[in-house]
Amino acid sequence: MNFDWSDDQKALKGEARRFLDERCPTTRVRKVLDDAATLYDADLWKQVAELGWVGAAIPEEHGGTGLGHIELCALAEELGRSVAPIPFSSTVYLFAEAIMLAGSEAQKTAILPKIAAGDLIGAVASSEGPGGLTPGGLRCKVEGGRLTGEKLPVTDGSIAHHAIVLAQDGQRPSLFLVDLTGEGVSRETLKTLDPTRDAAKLTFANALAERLGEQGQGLDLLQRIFDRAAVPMAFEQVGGAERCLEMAKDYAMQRYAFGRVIASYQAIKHKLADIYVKTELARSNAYYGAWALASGAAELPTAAAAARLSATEAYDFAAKENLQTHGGMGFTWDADCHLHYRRSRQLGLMVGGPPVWRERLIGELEKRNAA
Amino acid sequence: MNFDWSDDQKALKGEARRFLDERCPTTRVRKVLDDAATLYDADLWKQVAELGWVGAAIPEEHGGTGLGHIELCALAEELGRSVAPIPFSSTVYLFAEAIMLAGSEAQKTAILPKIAAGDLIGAVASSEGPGGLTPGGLRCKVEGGRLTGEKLPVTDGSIAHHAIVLAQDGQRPSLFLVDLTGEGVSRETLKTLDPTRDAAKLTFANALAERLGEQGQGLDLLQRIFDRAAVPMAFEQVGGAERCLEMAKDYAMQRYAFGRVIASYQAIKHKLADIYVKTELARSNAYYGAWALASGAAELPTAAAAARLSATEAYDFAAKENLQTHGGMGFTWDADCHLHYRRSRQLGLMVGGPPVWRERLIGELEKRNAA
Amino acid sequence: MDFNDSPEEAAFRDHARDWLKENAPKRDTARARRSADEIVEAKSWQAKKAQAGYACIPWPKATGGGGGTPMQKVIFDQEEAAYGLNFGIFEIGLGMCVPTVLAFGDDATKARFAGPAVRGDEVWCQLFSEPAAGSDVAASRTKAVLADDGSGDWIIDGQKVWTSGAHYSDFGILLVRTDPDVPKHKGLTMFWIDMHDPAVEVRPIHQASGGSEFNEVFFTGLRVKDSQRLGEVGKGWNVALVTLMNERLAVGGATGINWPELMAMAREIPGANGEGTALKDAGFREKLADWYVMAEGLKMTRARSMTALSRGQTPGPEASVGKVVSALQLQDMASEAMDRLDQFGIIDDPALAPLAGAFQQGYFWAAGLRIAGGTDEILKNIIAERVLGLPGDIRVDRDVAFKDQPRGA
Amino acid sequence: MDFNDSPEEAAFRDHARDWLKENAPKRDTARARRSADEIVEAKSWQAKKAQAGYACIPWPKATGGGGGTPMQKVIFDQEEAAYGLNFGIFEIGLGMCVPTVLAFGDDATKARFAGPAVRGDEVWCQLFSEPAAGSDVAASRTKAVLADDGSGDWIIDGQKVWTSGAHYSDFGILLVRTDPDVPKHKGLTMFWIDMHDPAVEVRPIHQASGGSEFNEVFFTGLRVKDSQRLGEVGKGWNVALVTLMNERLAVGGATGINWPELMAMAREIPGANGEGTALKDAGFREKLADWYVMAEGLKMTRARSMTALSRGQTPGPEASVGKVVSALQLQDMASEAMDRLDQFGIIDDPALAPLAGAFQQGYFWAAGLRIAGGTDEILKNIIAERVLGLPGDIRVDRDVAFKDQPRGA
Repeated sequence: MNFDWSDDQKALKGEARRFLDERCPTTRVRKVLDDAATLYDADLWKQVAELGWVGAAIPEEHGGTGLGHIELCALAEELGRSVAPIPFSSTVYLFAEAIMLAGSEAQKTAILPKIAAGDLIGAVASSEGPGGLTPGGLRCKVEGGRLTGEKLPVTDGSIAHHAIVLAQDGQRPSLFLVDLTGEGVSRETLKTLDPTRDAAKLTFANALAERLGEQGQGLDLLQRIFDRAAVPMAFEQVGGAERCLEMAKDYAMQRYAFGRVIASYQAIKHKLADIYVKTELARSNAYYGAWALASGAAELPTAAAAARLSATEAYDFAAKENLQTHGGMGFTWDADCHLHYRRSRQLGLMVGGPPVWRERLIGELEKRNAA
Repeated sequence: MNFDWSDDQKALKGEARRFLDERCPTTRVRKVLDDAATLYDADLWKQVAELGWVGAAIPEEHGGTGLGHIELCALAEELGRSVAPIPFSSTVYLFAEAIMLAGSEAQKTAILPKIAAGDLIGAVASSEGPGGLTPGGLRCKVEGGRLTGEKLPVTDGSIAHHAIVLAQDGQRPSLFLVDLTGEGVSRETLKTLDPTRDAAKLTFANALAERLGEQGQGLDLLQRIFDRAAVPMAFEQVGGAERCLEMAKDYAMQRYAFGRVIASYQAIKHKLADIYVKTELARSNAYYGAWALASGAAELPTAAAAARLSATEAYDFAAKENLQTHGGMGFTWDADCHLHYRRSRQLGLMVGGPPVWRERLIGELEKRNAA
Repeated sequence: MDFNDSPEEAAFRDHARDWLKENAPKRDTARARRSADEIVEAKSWQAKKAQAGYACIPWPKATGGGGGTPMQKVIFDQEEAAYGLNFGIFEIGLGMCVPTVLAFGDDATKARFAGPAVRGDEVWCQLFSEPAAGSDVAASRTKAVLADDGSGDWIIDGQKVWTSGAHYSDFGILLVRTDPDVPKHKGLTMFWIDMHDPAVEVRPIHQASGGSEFNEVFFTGLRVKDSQRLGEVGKGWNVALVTLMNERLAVGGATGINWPELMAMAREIPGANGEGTALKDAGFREKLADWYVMAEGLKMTRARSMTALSRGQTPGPEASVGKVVSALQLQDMASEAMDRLDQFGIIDDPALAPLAGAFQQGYFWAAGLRIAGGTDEILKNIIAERVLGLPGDIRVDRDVAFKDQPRGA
Repeated sequence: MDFNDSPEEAAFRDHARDWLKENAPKRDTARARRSADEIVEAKSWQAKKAQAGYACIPWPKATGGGGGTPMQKVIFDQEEAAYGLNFGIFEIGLGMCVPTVLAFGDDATKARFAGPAVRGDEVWCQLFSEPAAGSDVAASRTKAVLADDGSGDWIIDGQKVWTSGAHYSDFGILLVRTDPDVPKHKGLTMFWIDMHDPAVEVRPIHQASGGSEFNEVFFTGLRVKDSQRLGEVGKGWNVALVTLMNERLAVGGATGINWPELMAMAREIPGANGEGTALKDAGFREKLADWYVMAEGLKMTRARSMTALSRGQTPGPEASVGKVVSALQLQDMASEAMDRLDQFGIIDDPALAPLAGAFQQGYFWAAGLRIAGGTDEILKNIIAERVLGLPGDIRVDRDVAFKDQPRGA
């Protein structure tokens, strides 16, 4: 039984934490939050690329460090903890994974090294409106290699160089790779609940689009990409939840009410115990997801769904109750509580909300049961 | 604004409480619980009939006291509080209401005076198996005035003289009145979670059946009967929940742990506050149900559903957390906690569980919204 | 059991309805809340109501009030609501501050302030909370010392926080510490102050939500007359309790989203399994049902409280359940609605988000509502102690001089 | 990160598997639990394991144990589980009581008891809880006084409660009060006792569920030798803490229903809207998903604890989350399943109810599980204090003589 970080992985996490504590304090996160013109922390992005984090799961032959997905998850936990305002999830968990999963050798060779170097920000564009994706609801389409339609929200859509876009392709949807700097692409930055992360509306008018993966396999591929992304995202959420618990504890230990610290009241003690319990369950589910992702196990769909649901529940709860524990102070802009209150929702919705993941989980379990 | 008991109704409730405190202490409830051969408290049943409770909502011309439904609800709250082991809900809320709602003048004249006098116990038999009622799942049928099939569970089915039975009747189901003492009827008492209330399996083999209400209107009529019954049942549940809160409070005020009463710990204080909040919301919803029932308002379906859902939630929660507050003591047979733990489930399932009532509520709201 | 007016109530309602039809101004509700124009409009409407006896209906006529009943106020409020005229700027002053002045001020003070407040000429705010005294208001540190010139005046220094309306208020009631050497509840005193004094500085608070509906208020050598004192020196806590008793009732229920809006949204977005709409999605239907039941329960609970008023009684303890239920419910509803919107749920641009971003705003508003006017935890303590009669939490601060109490940073 | 055995673990697993294949008896699991036959069968199997070194695997060989590692015990347990041979009657004795005897007994005592316990010849029970000392075990009132004959023997009178297996146990460890004049934690002493002594009376407790899995135990002038004392006089609380530390780990997760069973049931009953099955009912699907996630989370948390064992470390604090999650989850699942069964849900006759009444039984079992071995509330306190390092609740009983402490009826 070896269901925990190895010593090397622990050392990597420790280094990452030290680096982020120094280079990504919340004062830096707030620069992106406060300045509408700053869509991400470009310096930090450059630095983490140099450290090899962006290419952690990209094989060495394609310019990555080839560390692997477990190591990527270890880094993700630390990035989540620090509410890092960089396009990591979009570029690394989604875009790079999509290229590795479905790209041709030529596409891999052309794109992956740039990603690993931090020179290419990528996005995956699937949503076109409120509610879960449905094949019938998809209006973007590609005809004759040209893409037309609108996508929103697209995480990091304002700053990405390339996007992978789900679009109608004859009978059934396919995925397409689109150069967002090319002609026929316009972008509009969106107002969202979490301004520390970019989101955009992308409008395509006969933009050049190159098919990624097999024709007509778009929905299936997208689901597999989401499964893969859900795992490191769950680690980001666990990292965020753990940070909320620490913040709540630290505040409760020094805030006095009625002559004693509020941490001595059962209402607060049990609240923090509840956060702890949810966070540890989420961590355990995330570990299983990491194992399934790294080992290529057939259980990935259920493991990813469980990791995502558990982590979303934990981070949402931790962010809410951390703010609540801080009382009036927590409701000020100056307190960092709202950074997590925002990010927890951003991470919890980015590859789809809990309802669609619950449905996916039970659907997969039904299949397994029937087999 | 007059949304509360009147002085007369308060006086009636007060009398009922004094009577039940004396005549229906839990030692009497336990006689029915402990003795498998005693299916209800026949003496108490006789007494409440003599007091006019059984006929409270039956018009004087049919032998009732004609007090009305609000007064019936006031009595229900007290009966629920005392966990009374008598066939009140089956006979009064369901069976008598069904006769009043759908019976012919002849049926009313024949049956209602006997009910009011306490001489006739009635049951309504709809369920045939696990899960909600479905027209397709209904196997009982009447042909040529003869009923065949099985019903279970039927509350008070072992002790009832008559039952109203939902059965196929040509194209669509109807309700039928059946004399359970007649030929072709056999009964088997069922083991249930709440042995203080009777439940039976009824088997019909060409039993005489007299149609009640219009042909083919069985499901609609049954729903209207359930709507009417749900309101006084909600009052029973509110009464039970309030009693649980009192028990929990009394125990917590005299039980010491770590040198002080457990009522001084926030975990217990907030638990009891939660019970209080749910119970008061349930009471308010029940009042609205009572108004709709008594005034014949078109809002009855939604008011009844809200009253039922709110009261089921409150009583289930109160019964669980009352037992929990009692700790190990609460898990003994001698403590009365389990009487409520059982009854809360009996009342919460008897005219259908929360899922079907939620569905009914939203369905009605959709209709209203569309109109 | 019914919802009908008594004959007297019905007659009052008819009169109120006629008067409103005649006198209610047309209001452009799209205009920004509490802008300068809004305040002018609110004051003018208040003056009109005062003249007709519809302002402060239950207050004695001598104060400028209507000399009516609490139930008449409820009825007028119901009728007024239809015109979108429920201006919030007088709520705290007329609901909490001025009643405190009337209860504890001397005759000259009462005569000076009651009329202008009722007519809306002067707006009041309440200055109790401090950065280190939130749930525990009695831990206030803002201090008042007697001026050393023998004038009997007091000099006030310190800071209050979460003050609604401080920037448009003319006066305020202020809780200060006059004696740090006695236990904390015993060293407090209440004053009324002039908010236009240059020694008073109002700064808006930048909230977590990005908005700024509340203020910090700083006092630097603010000099007040001893005649501005409300109640005795050292008895400020008793005065504050009278004010706070009204606050819990005034904060009221959640606003922002109601279940019909949720139902409307659910009709417009696809279900989680990709078929039909979310309204046909049994998972969401069950949640909608539970929220409806809770919202109806709160509505009917208010009807019970009004019944008590209508019968000339004080509303029972059931009135205390409102905010503790509705604030958390709003947070849950907002979160669940965003979940159902899926990826799109993160967008809070009013031009794009369903219901103009009500869910995203509600998610923040709820976080504040769970804290304002008593946190969830404090309200449950209040229900447990005042309604159910359970013991208070163990107090370690009762007998310790305030200056010797442990405190945070 | 993987679930693989290390080479040593794999070798041990192979040996265990081979040995079990050779030696495991066939068991008729339908037979009543803990009947007389069952106890005979359990003892015989325990003896066989002891002989092969598979009983008490991590204990030193000198005690009769296997001289192995905690991880080897986990592996053996996993393999043994496949044979349905996890007899529960030794759990408390070997998990809690005998380790306490080994930690605090003198050499003669240890030599006397270790071997027979490991071989299953003698069964032990734990006598701590009392009617007025549940969560607060240190409030025990059962008293021991020195015999007045100068023998040094102790005379014990009082009552214990919730004792598992008292009726088939040979020995027990008993916490008693030897000095009521000092604060409560300081006046306790621990003894081992002979359960067959006529001064010990065992009565089954009639539980709320109707069953009787626990006992009350009464002591009337029970005489014990001073050599039966475990630890010093007045240090019984320290001894008890060692025992209790093991209890929290031993109680483990909920049993009775798992989500595949729920899923199977859901496949068989109609949906709430009268169409399809409950499994196709999105409302129930969402709940199933949440329960699955929670159950998987617990399973994977156990894998983390086992990893610590496998690496020769002590499991981390995550091991404490088990029961506080699973007991309440079981109660919710049971209740929700009954709800979905609709009217039929009230039937608990195993011949009629789905899954032989597992939901109805689970509803009661969960109520007990939320209390046994630490209530939900106590466990959250433990997580808050021991794991998160938050302050303990304010204690008013630390410095008061036990006899002067306030207490209930």
